[in-house]
Amino acid sequence: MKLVTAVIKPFKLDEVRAALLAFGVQGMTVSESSGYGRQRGHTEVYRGAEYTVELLPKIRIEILVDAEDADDVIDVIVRAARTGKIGDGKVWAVPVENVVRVRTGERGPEAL
Amino acid sequence: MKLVTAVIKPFKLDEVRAALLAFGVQGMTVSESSGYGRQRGHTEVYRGAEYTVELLPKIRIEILVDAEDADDVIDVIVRAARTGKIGDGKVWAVPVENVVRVRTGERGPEAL
Amino acid sequence: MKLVTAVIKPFKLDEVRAALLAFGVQGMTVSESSGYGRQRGHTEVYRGAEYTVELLPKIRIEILVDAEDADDVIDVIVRAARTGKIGDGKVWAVPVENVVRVRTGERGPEAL
Amino acid sequence: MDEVLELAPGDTAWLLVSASLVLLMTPGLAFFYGGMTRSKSVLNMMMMSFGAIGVVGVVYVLWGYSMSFGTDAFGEGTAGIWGDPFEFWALNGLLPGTDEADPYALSNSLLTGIPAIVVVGFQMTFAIITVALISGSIADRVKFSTWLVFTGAWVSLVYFGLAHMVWGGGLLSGDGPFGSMFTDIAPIDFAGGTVVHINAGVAGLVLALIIGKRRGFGKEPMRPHNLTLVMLGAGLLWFGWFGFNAGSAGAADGLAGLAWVNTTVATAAAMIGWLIVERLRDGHATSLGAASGVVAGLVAITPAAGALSPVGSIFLGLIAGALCALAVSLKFKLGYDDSLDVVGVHLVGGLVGTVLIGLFATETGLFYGGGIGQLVVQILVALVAIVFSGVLTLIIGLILKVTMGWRVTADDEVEGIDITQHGESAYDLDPTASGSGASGVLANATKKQGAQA
Amino acid sequence: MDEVLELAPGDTAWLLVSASLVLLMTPGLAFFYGGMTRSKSVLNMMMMSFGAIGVVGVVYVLWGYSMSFGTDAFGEGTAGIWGDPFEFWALNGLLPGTDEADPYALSNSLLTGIPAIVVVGFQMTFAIITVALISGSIADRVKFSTWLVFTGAWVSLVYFGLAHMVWGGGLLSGDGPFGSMFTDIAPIDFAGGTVVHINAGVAGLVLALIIGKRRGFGKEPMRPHNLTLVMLGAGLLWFGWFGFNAGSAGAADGLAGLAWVNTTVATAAAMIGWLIVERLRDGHATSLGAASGVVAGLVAITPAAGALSPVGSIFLGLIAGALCALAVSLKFKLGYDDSLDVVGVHLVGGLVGTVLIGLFATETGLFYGGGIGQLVVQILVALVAIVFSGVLTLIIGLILKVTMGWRVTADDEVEGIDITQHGESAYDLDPTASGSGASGVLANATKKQGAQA
Amino acid sequence: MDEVLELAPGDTAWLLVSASLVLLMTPGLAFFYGGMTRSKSVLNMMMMSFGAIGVVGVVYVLWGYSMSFGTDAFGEGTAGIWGDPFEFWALNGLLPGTDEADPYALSNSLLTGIPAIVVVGFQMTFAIITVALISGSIADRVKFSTWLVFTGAWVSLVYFGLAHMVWGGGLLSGDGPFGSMFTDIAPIDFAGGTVVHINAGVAGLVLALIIGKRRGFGKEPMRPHNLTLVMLGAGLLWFGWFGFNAGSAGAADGLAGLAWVNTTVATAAAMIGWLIVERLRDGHATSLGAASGVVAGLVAITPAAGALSPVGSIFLGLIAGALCALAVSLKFKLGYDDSLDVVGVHLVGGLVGTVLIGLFATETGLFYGGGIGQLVVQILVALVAIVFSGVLTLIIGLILKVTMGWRVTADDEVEGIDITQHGESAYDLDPTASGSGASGVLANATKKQGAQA
Ligand SMILES: Nc1ncnc2c1ncn2[C@@H]1O[C@H](COP(=O)(O)OP(=O)(O)O)[C@@H](O)[C@H]1O
Ligand SMILES: Nc1ncnc2c1ncn2[C@@H]1O[C@H](COP(=O)(O)OP(=O)(O)O)[C@@H](O)[C@H]1O
Ligand SMILES: Nc1ncnc2c1ncn2[C@@H]1O[C@H](COP(=O)(O)OP(=O)(O)O)[C@@H](O)[C@H]1O
Repeated sequence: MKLVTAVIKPFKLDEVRAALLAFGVQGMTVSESSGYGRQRGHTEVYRGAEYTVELLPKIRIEILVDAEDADDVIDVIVRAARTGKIGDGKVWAVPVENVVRVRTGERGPEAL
Repeated sequence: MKLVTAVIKPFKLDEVRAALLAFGVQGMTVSESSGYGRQRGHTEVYRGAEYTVELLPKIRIEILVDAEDADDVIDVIVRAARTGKIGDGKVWAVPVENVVRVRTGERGPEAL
Repeated sequence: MKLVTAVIKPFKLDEVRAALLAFGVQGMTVSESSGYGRQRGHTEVYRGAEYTVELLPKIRIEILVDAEDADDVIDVIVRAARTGKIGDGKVWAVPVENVVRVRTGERGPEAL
Repeated sequence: MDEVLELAPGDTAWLLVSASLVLLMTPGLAFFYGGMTRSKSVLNMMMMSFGAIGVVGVVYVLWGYSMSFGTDAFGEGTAGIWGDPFEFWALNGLLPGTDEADPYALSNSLLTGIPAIVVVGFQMTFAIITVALISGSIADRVKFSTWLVFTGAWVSLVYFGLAHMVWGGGLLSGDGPFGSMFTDIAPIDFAGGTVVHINAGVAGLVLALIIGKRRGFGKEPMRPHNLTLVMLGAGLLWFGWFGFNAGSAGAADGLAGLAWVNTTVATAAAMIGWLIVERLRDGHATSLGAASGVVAGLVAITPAAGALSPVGSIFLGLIAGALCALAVSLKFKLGYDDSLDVVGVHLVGGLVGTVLIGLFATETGLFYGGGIGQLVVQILVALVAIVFSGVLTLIIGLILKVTMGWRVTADDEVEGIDITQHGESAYDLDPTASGSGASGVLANATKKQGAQA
Repeated sequence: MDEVLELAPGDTAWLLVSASLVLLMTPGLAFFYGGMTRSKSVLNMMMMSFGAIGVVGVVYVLWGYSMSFGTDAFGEGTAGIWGDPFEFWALNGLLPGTDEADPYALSNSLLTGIPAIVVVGFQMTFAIITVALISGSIADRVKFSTWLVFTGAWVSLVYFGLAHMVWGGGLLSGDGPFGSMFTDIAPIDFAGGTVVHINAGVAGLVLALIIGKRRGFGKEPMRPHNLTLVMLGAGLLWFGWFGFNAGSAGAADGLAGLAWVNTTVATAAAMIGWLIVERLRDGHATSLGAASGVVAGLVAITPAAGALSPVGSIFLGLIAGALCALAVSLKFKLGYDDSLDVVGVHLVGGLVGTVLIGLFATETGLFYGGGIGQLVVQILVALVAIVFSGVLTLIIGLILKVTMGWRVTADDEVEGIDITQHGESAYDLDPTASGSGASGVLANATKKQGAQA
Repeated sequence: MDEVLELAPGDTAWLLVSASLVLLMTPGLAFFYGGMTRSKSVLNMMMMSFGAIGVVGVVYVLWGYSMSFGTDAFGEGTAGIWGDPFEFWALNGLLPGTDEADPYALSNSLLTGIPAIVVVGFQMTFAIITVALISGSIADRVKFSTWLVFTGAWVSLVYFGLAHMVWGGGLLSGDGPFGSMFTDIAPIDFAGGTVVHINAGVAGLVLALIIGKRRGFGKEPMRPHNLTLVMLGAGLLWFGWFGFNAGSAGAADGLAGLAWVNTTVATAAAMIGWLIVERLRDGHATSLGAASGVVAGLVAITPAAGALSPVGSIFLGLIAGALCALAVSLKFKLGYDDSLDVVGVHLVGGLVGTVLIGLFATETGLFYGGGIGQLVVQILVALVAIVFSGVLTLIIGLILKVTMGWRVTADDEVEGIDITQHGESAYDLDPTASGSGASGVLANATKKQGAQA
């Protein structure tokens, strides 16, 4: 089993989720985060004092998947999240042990 | 060493934390997130227009533990977080290298 | 490749980010979280009823790095984030497969 | 007929303003209460106040004024409890322009020189805020439909009754038995200590007991979700209270000025009193304490605003602020869930103000050489109000309990009454959320159009 | 000269208060609208209201009052459309202290006994709020500079025109052709149903059509980001509306009192009407519905506040609340993006109020035995207002479209108009954010100092 | 005795309203300031305003009015600095009902026909807001206890002194040396440009220098945490300012109307002025700029509201808005931390208004052919006020520094003054937080009950 994590642009969440459902992923966990990278932030001005906002809003998605599906899931995400502009984000996978579904105590692939 | 991650229902946080303390876990890191899965969202209506809120609030807990404790910790969480209703969440473990306590620079199990 | 995760005190974010840039890290993903550990929380009082706030605000940083840089990056973070007082936080590393840059589809070290 | 009825435009202007100010108090209360709830129930809390405006606004012009200020319902001359609902039904006889000789219906007006319809508006706002005050004790757990029905029933039977008794020439007025107990001493309730605050406080206590505690009360933290909203509410309440108290002078004159100044200094002193208790007891002077002290002071000075000197008002305020700060902890000790402290602030504050008039009134108070009479009368009147409000509220509350039922389901309460009762959530502050699906999907903007066709 | 001009201080006090209340309505509207937008555009929404105060405030004293209440611009005696902008240019002849025999310029005042300058202030606030109302239909997508230019042009050509026609002795006044159609029947617009609400509603519709939809309209959720702000706006609007309606009596008298009570009960009833529709159609009575019902009721009673009985006002309110609740869904059906329902609330509510006067007016209404005349006149006047406002707004809107352009870029709209147009974001509520870099870095506090040297 | 003292109900009504409006300004200021701080110090910011109401409210009726309007403390006839605190101690001689022949104490009233107690209330609100204004310069870092002591000391020595000098017949009044420098020219301060704004601005500057900068000033971002709150504050301030300025006419007459209109148009113009500077300098017209321009305009028109024409007021407003927009950057250049720009807005705005009267006053201004006299007098009066306020504030501030100390500890400031001084946090907006432990655990609801037994 793998944990695929994706950091994407916020307004792409809907498309990514739709693409994952279409692919057959049943669930995911989403959180707000901020990203720093090549993409430049914007400037705000309050009473003449300028602030540069360097951290840009991103959405972080975590998906537990069967090991063999990991590459496909990554591809699905990458395709759905791409705008082609700087700041589109990253996707990566980590090996996982011992997934459990809290409700039933099921383990492994059944837990997904 | 392992990193145990749990995604649970928000109102279960108190119980899970108490159970972990009782088990002997010294610390944890908690963040807000939203989950998508079998559990159905609710509907809101604003001036007659309906919105379906699909992402449901969840709490995400991360706990660094000794490798041999991982299974027990997972069990403790699963027991404390269970309501038996859909949406109770998932728990999983990931192998970890190199844990460091920032304050002292201690590494490995001493860092916990 | 590795994923280095650091949980630090919020007001240290600026210094940590500066140190990482100086070291050569190009990007990172940041999120808000709360920590529980040895550090004690504070008390709030509303109309005579006391509340103990046990979870303390922390910042969580994730950095994807080349495997050989992981130890150095950890050191950089630990040095920059240290105040010497309880609650400074933890840093750890996890092995990663398959990093992809969404914008280009580049994989591995090129994706960073 | 030979009586000269002349319009007093200055006084009328002041009453029009006062009515507007008192109406603003109810939204003010909605924010004061709303900020104190958890964020999952702020909308429901505000809706209880707005709903009260809706129901009472309509009821008042139909039978409310008449039940308050009409002739005794059970026969002329008896010191009755309710006025006749049909005497001024739908404001019959109070509207301007119906009688050419008296175009402003001044002959039917309660206040000299002020058109009757203006007085109706002013009085209506008092009925509205009184009902809304009660909602604080039963936050987060009550069906909105039951609340609306309660609103209509309670204002009709309890509020209009007490208003009639105190202000409409009934049982607790100067003409009633307590008014004639001592020579030259009449019960004093300048702007509604009994009718509004003791009344609402008792009703809040009774409902809290009937309806039971919020799930998690005394265990889970239920801290105010937005203290800026609480402060806003306190500010608007104070502002509106100038209409409440200084408007109750019924004219733009020195008495109104005295009530204005007393209201301000008593409230300032009560804020200080509350903060001192907090500082000594809890170690911190809090902003919730300041806002609460403000309201406690406003409540306590309400019955007394025209009868005290400014220095007397300072003492009254200090005492009221301190006592209310102590009283709000009683619910944890005694185990009833008066969620936002209607008892601790309005019942206790109202009692403090009503009773201390017996000591501080410059003309008849004990400390000013007036003897014990005023004090006795004030206590008796307060007791009658407590019993009247308590018994009737108990009956109404129990009938609603067995018929409609008061509480939402346990699951609905835990999930949050805003979403489950009103289908809404108060805040969606993350600027990136919209259009990201994080806050929802526009499911069905047009589905229900059949209904409009 | 031989006319006695005496100051009426009570009436003047009431008008001063009323002007202040109506001015408060525009910030109130900013919160009402601002809370309904997404959090990425609340500042822009509020700025449209504040900008309207800025532009109209200046314009009004220069030529606005004169164009509204001056002699017909195109010749004395014609039932004109605009007043002469130069007659009272810069309030010439209306200022106090210029004529010793008439120190308050009472002879030039529209209202007996009230200094002309007070009436100017009162009228100015109506012009301001009317322009601000329009902004709701074009939320989140319009260049601030274009909005400011529109504000100046529209208020000058459309608002001052309609004000002149209805209140300034022009086409739609009692002296105009509709005023003389039937004996003893003049068009009734007590406080601005046509001039303010129908006018703003039509302009909102036209602009929404010219400017086009928000990106994602009908697909993405665009739910209100802060309902406590919406409730605050509704509360302040109601409070301010007492100045609007009861102030329009022009004196502190029984008519003002009647308008006050009618305003309150119609609004209470409209809130109930809206909530009933919601409960039946959607299953939930919402707080946004309550706030919207309040505004719908206030709008509908505006033209009628002095002409109905309180019971008539209850019916008017119920109808208006229910109809507006149904009307706000039209935009999804018909596909125009009237973002915050200026059409559904102000145009529909204004029409309901204006037309139903023909049925409910106690002196001339059909239901009160007054025949069909009033109804016919009301409908005709409404139609003229619709056509006038529609055509002129279309012309102004199109000219701005081809010159300055209305819309911000697509990217700017998606990122959020607050940041891209105003360089700000509304909220930074995380207490740990400051100084952590999460919210930014102080880049350049002193960079621009050269500019100040 | 033979003087006829008749109550003027219309004027009294207007003063009662005005007093209420000015009182509302202080909560309004709490929101204006509170929204500009970081979210970890909004409660403390608001508490500084509320605390000022508490302390000054009590102090004013004891000795405040007397020190302001009593006979010169150091001998009759001298152009003194403070009034005698014991002359009207506890409002002795000003209360209604004490003298049968003059039931409203009209003979002791500052305003014809208005009960003395009403004038007391009106004046009290000015003292409150002035102290509260100062708090903006020392945000986020001051012990609440020291602030309360400062409040009492400063209002007594500095505010009452300057009020006496300008309005109480003292040094800076028409009877003082500056009043007799030129024939027919008296210093003009219609509603408090020197007493309120220059005074508070100077005090704010002195305290900012004594107390020192916030930790991180000039390095970390300290952006406003809630701009909707700032806009709310600006809206309420504007509304309340009608009482401040138009109420200062002391009657409901044409002068009040002129002050009302001038207040509105100057403020509208100042908003535009500020936004133009921002647009040119920073590229964006911001909502914080609009709110700040509003306040700058209100400040600048305060001393001038009765002396200018509306067109003159437009120019005054434009200039004030633009100059204040430039002035707020000075603190970064000069390195003092006037956190919320009390200097940039109130001192600069107050000076602009006070001095430009010398140019724009319609009767005596340079541009209206009145010669240089008024200008000279205005500048001199402003200088005296600056020196008086500066020196006394310095003394009080230094005494407090070495006794109680001003600042919270560095750790407390970094963690956040709300939690460390008041034991509270402002917001808990996550609906899932309550009962999840994320926001806390109810530790000890009942622990302290011994205290109440
Ligand atoms: N080394 C990294 N570790 C973790 N997250 C990263 C890293 N580099 C970039 N990110 C995340 O990816 C986002 C996009 O990166 P950026 O460099 O701006 O654009 P791009 O991925 O298109 O080259 C960043 O905002 C950040 O959230
Ligand atoms: N494949 C997955 N990867 C990551 N998180 C998941 C996944 N499936 C479910 N979750 C998380 O677990 C939560 C509960 O899942 P759900 O399917 O609703 O119920 P249950 O776990 O009881 O079957 C979801 O809200 C989501 O946060
Ligand atoms: N076992 C753990 N697993 C995950 N996070 C932890 C763990 N222990 C501590 N933390 C995180 O580290 C933070 C600091 O830990 P704490 O014990 O308070 O201080 P210190 O690290 O200085 O000993 C905590 O607030 C929490 O966020």
